Amino acid sequence: MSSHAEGSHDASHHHDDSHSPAHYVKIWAVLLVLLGVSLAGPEIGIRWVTLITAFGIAVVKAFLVIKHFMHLTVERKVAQYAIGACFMLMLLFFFAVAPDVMKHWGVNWHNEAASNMKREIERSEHHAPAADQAHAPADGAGHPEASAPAAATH
Amino acid sequence: MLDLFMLQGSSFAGSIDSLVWLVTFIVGTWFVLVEGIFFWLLFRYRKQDGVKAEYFDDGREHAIKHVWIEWPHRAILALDVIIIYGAISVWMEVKMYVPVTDETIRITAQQWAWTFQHAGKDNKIGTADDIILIDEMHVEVGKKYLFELASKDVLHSFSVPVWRLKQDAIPGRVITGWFEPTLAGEYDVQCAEICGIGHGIMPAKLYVEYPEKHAAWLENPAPMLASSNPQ
Amino acid sequence: MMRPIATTRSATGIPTGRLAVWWVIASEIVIFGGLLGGYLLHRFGHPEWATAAAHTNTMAGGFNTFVLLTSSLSAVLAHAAAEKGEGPKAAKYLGLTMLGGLVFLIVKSFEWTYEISHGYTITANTFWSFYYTAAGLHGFHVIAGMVIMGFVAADAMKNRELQRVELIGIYWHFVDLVWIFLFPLLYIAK
Amino acid sequence: MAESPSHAHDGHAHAGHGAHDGHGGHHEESWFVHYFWSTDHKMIAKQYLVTGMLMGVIGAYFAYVFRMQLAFPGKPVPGYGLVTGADYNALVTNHGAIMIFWVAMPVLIAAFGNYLIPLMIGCDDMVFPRINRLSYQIFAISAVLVVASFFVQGGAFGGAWTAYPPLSAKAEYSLTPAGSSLWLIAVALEFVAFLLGGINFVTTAMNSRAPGMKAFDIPIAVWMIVIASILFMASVGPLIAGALMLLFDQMIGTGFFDPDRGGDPILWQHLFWFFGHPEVYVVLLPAMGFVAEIITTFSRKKMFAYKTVLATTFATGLLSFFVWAHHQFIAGIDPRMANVFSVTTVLISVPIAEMCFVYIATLYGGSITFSVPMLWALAFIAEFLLGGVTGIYLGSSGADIYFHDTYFVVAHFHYTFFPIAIIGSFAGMTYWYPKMFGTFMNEAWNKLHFWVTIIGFNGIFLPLFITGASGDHRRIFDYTNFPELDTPELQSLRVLATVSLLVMLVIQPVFLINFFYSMFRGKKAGANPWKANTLEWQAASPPPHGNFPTLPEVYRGPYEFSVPGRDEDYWPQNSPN
Repeated sequence: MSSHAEGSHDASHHHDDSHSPAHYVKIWAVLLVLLGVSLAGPEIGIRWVTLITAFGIAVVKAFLVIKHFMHLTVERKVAQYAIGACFMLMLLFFFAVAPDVMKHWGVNWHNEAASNMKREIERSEHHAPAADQAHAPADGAGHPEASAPAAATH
Repeated sequence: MLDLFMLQGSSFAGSIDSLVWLVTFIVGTWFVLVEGIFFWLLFRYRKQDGVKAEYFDDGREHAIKHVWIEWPHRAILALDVIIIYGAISVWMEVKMYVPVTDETIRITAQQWAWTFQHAGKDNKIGTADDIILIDEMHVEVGKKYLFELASKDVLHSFSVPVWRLKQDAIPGRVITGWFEPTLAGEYDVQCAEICGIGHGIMPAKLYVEYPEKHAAWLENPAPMLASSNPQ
Repeated sequence: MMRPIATTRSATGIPTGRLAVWWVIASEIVIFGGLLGGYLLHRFGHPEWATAAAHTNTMAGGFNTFVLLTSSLSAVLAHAAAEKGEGPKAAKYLGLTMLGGLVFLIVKSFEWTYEISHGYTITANTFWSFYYTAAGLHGFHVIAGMVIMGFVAADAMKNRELQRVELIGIYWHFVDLVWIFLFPLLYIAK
Repeated sequence: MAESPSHAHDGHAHAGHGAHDGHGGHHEESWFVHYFWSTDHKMIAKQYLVTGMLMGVIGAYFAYVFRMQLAFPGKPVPGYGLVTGADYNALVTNHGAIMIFWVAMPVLIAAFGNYLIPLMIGCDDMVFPRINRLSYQIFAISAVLVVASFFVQGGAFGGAWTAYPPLSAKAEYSLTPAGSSLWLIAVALEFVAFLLGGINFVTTAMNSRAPGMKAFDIPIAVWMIVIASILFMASVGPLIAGALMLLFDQMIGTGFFDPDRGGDPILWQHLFWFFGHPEVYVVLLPAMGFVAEIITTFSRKKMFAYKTVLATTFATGLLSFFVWAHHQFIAGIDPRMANVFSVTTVLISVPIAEMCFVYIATLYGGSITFSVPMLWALAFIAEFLLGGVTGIYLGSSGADIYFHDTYFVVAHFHYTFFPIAIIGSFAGMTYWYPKMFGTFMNEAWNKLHFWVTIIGFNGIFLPLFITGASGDHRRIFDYTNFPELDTPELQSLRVLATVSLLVMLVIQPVFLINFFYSMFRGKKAGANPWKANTLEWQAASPPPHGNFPTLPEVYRGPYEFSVPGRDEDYWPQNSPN
């Protein structure tokens, strides 16, 4: 059930090349490249590209850090199982709670407050002047919003 | 088992009680059986001078385990499946499958009172002739009702023990359910989810009337609570 | 303070300190998991929050990611130096890591002041509540990590308790990991 | 500003300030250091035990007050005065919270965990003594905070120990602005204390075993406490995040759980119960561990199917993460999810039932002496069976529609919590008392205390099963408002329950006096008064600092009783022949 690749099973870190400073700098460089890609991807604006670049690469970066920096993959099985189990529990929690919190209607119930909020905000967006709309570049240049922040209701 | 303690006032009360009987029967026999064996072992193997305790090597332990642990284990698993089947079928009948209903009632809970919006003579909710009463609900025996439950502030729970009906009211949500009263009379509505200091003092009155009396009530829906004469 | 013999034993083959840090990381995963899980559930439930999320400063987030990744590099270089027994060198790298944490916090403080002054406060709407709570809890963990790293670096300077350099390194990489997931969730999901 | 409930991190990488105070010997410790600033796991255990017992007295006092209000509604309660709706809610809320977080967990996990783990696995102390001391100090602060929440403006928090928002989130609904936040910070600090403590327990038990002690030579009590700590650490996280969100809702005005602002009260319920259900197994397992030690010692018999006990414990622990929403069947979750959780909840009865069968099978072929610890351990099994059995009613979703939030539920979880927290603790205290204090408690007074407590306990909760089935709802402070519940028969049952509580409370000072008196005047007890095999009985009573003159080696399992061909009917783990 270990959620990480089967690293070499030597708990003691003898000095093979995987521990030399040069190796770490190489991994760091790869991480920076991935960061660049994950920043560039969303600018294209295509939804699935953003998904792949931003979140997919985050998982790859996470794996690189876990394997090369934290050496979890070469750690004893019991530590890997503990970390993996806790991560699985969070997935369990997410998918078990999703039908109630993520969705706003189900068998014999309807989360009206959430649906009203969505309709209210979408309506307020159509009327708000199109000029300063969300897709203006996010940093710095956005001048103060004409209306109060999007959904401050009270 | 519940019918010993509480009247059965709605159509699905019977199926909930039969489920409770099923669980009582299965679980009761196991309880009596295990406690019996437990106390018998205590008596049989109490310390007697000159008698040493036994030592089970792996072979003997395995033999005992096979008979006294694995078989009960399988039996419990099988009985659990029966209980699960019973529980889910009752749950779907009461909470998931809503039959075609004759009338709708809108129930709103708030800190420390219930508001019931009856459909009125035109039998349609949301029209001018709706009858809105505080802490008082009038229904007709034998009619299927759809209720829409909502809360204005905190969590409450619409609970009618006689009907075996209980559903939490969540602020921001409208939760629907159904009931069909089968027993005329005056019953209690209780709040079953803590809702602040008035949680204990927000009962409501439930009048389940025969058709002609219900029709009479529809004519002049004066709140019954105001008048002192109980039905 | 005489250390108990218990600490020296290692029936699992993992030194006691590192085993404890793995358990700390496991309990932190469930804490951040709960918070980010709640956030994700609400983001999927409320696509309209994207307009609010549009006002987050992606460049600042990106730069902070670069800063944390670099500080992770210096943390692991500190660990490599500590393994070779070079305490002062490890302490220097730990100092660099702490500097990275400081830069991260400074960039974040500018970012937050800009956003708060523009009315996007924690009570503006629930997106901003999650934004400040998640980034705030992460920031708190960065500060806590830097404090402990200060002590470990002080010891490492005198070539003492060098195994702790690796331990605080693992914790720091975890804090970097949380940011690696926090960055796309808060800054890119627009 | 409110203390941030997140981690106090200075303990993380156990940053010592270097061994600056040199070779701090423990012989010339001042009185204050010995009792209040000690890093010895045995002294920290006693600190937890005494704090737990003190909070137990407070929790029992709350129970006395609100049970008197239920039996004699409207009449001022002697020793408290008139109980209003707000008072009642605050008393019930804090009775629940204190009994679980400040009595069951400290006594069962922290006190016995701290005392037994190093001794039973044959090492001199916990791996991180200073973090151990820090965890008690954070725990003591949380205990002070929860008691202080009664004396703040607006009174103590009254929204049930589950603290469901919006009632707990908004002061205008709960009317206890300061009480709610103080209560929440106290609970969050208690979690931090047990996270630090838990990490100490798990690391010590995993790494510091005596040489020769293989995994299956570890006594079941240690296994249980370690698995309980792991369950706690893996389940409390989301609730710590939830507590932070709720604290911001209360104090800053964010809208995490406010439906009008995009939040969702159901999210808190899931965060709470994801922790809530593993939590009840967190307190159950240590009690099961003590019972295992005691029934084997007093029936002079090997633990039946040691590996099965471990297997069922792991199965129960794992399954406990899949059952939490049975607390929310009718609380507004999607009915389809209720079916899933009903299946897992009914199935979790299988491993627990099997564990109880294995315990009972241990008695088969034994030579049982009914000493006081054995009486408590046997009472645990007998009472817990009824608690477990009545859980099936609540686990099957169909029946839970009626039973949810009635006194049937209250009676069910008292038939599980009382054996765990009270009977389990008394079993542990009377069994390890000779080891902790080097003297015996008075046997006769203890037997009187046992019988009166057990009879009193059954007298309280058997009637409550009936009132619950008759429709009595929870947390209602005056049933006269409900005609169906205001009947003489139900009221007489409530009075019977209250009288039984009074009987049970009256006998408790007998134990307390016996407990503190015997420390100084009790009959001296040797190192191994019960002739048991586990390592703590091979050390002196009470064990000196460092526990063993020379740390023991282990040659066999902990339950080699009545081995054929030996004259002695016990075989200590560390004796070579």
